[in-house]
Amino acid sequence: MKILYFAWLRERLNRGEEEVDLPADILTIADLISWLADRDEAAALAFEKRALIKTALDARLVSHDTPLAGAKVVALFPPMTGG
Amino acid sequence: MKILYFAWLRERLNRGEEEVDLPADILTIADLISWLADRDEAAALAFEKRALIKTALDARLVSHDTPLAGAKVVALFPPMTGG
Amino acid sequence: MDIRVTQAPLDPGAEANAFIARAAHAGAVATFTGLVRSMPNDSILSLTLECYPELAINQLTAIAAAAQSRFALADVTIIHRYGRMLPGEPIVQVMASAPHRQAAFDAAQLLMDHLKTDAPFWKQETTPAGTHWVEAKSADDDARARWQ
Amino acid sequence: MDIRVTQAPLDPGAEANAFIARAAHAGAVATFTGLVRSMPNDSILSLTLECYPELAINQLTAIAAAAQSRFALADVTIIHRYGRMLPGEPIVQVMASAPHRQAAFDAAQLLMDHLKTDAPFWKQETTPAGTHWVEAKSADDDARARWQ
Repeated sequence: MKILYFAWLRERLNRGEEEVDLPADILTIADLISWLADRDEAAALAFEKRALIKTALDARLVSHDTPLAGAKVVALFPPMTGG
Repeated sequence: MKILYFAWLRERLNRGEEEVDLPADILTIADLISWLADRDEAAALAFEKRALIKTALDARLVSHDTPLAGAKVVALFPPMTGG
Repeated sequence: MDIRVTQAPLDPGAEANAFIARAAHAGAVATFTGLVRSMPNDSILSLTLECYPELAINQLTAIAAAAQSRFALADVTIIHRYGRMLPGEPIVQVMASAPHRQAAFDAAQLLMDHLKTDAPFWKQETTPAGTHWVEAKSADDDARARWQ
Repeated sequence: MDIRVTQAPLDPGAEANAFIARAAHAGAVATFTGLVRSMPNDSILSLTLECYPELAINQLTAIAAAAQSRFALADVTIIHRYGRMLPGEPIVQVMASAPHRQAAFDAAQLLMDHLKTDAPFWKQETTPAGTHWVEAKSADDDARARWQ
């Protein structure tokens, strides 16, 4: 599965995207964020206030409890500031 | 004193402007409208619903009770429909 | 501030770019363009606007000054045409710039609501059924009243 | 409907004229143009917008479709740039046309209120003091909430 990061989340993790092989028990986006946060200190810090993190599956905005099954691209990013 | 007429008021009176010599007892715009309405049948009809008529003195919008003293141009016209 | 009452054609995009070039650093620009309408169920062949130009300039200047101080605008422009126009031609354009979008939007709406009832223009429509003066709408008085 | 997410420069006037030519017979066109701001007391040297283009197109299309059906718009356009921009450059332009001015104004405001919070762009400002990410404003959430 491909993960995209944007804005200060991308900067704090020092990467814009990565490919990951997920363990079988990672079922939702919330599970994925917890799993990412457990990998290293930078990630733990980046995902500290995880309620702030917005999420999309295959370029559709979704909530943290959305199942990952079947999705190819997950995007994680801070609140949007366009316009 | 010069009087300007616009839109359907101009059409009903069949003139866009005229010069008038006012009797000494015509003090306000309301007096002027009554005096004009008394001159002929077309004017009587044109000024029938006189509360509808908007008025300006020297290119400033004013109410019917405004004194004419010192003014050079009176304009009489229907409700505006610009924009 | 730029207030124009004119029989010349109006180029909405050229006016927008000139306004934006002057007001650019303010951040937010709201524009309204009113065109001669012609819908399939309400066909208009032409529209003729009569105008009292001296009073129109005075009234539009007062409306623009009120909007500028009320909404702390960086700049404001009103261009209002008169004479004969065909469907699709622009009649009026108002533009307001401000540091924040709500002020720019509110100003553009106030300008339009006021000039509908307070600026000395009179519309005469020519339709397949003939030519008639457009009646003043009480909805326009209501729209103006909400700013008081 | 015309939805564009682009790194190319944006010509507000040319876009307005193209939109007006298509939507002319509807009568009322409201436009909002957002520019890179730089005020004397809040100096910005440059603004860089990061974007997730696939999601931006999906979100802006959904916002435009919601506005079109809610306000019975004749037409709607959203153009949003990303990349690096200098003060005075346009970032975003929305345009809405309708038979009546209130619908056009309301639609342009709804589009702006929604895209501030729902479209995947992230602003990074460079000021004399350095470069920082612009924080999301609760005022923008409030502006969006009034349409629900």
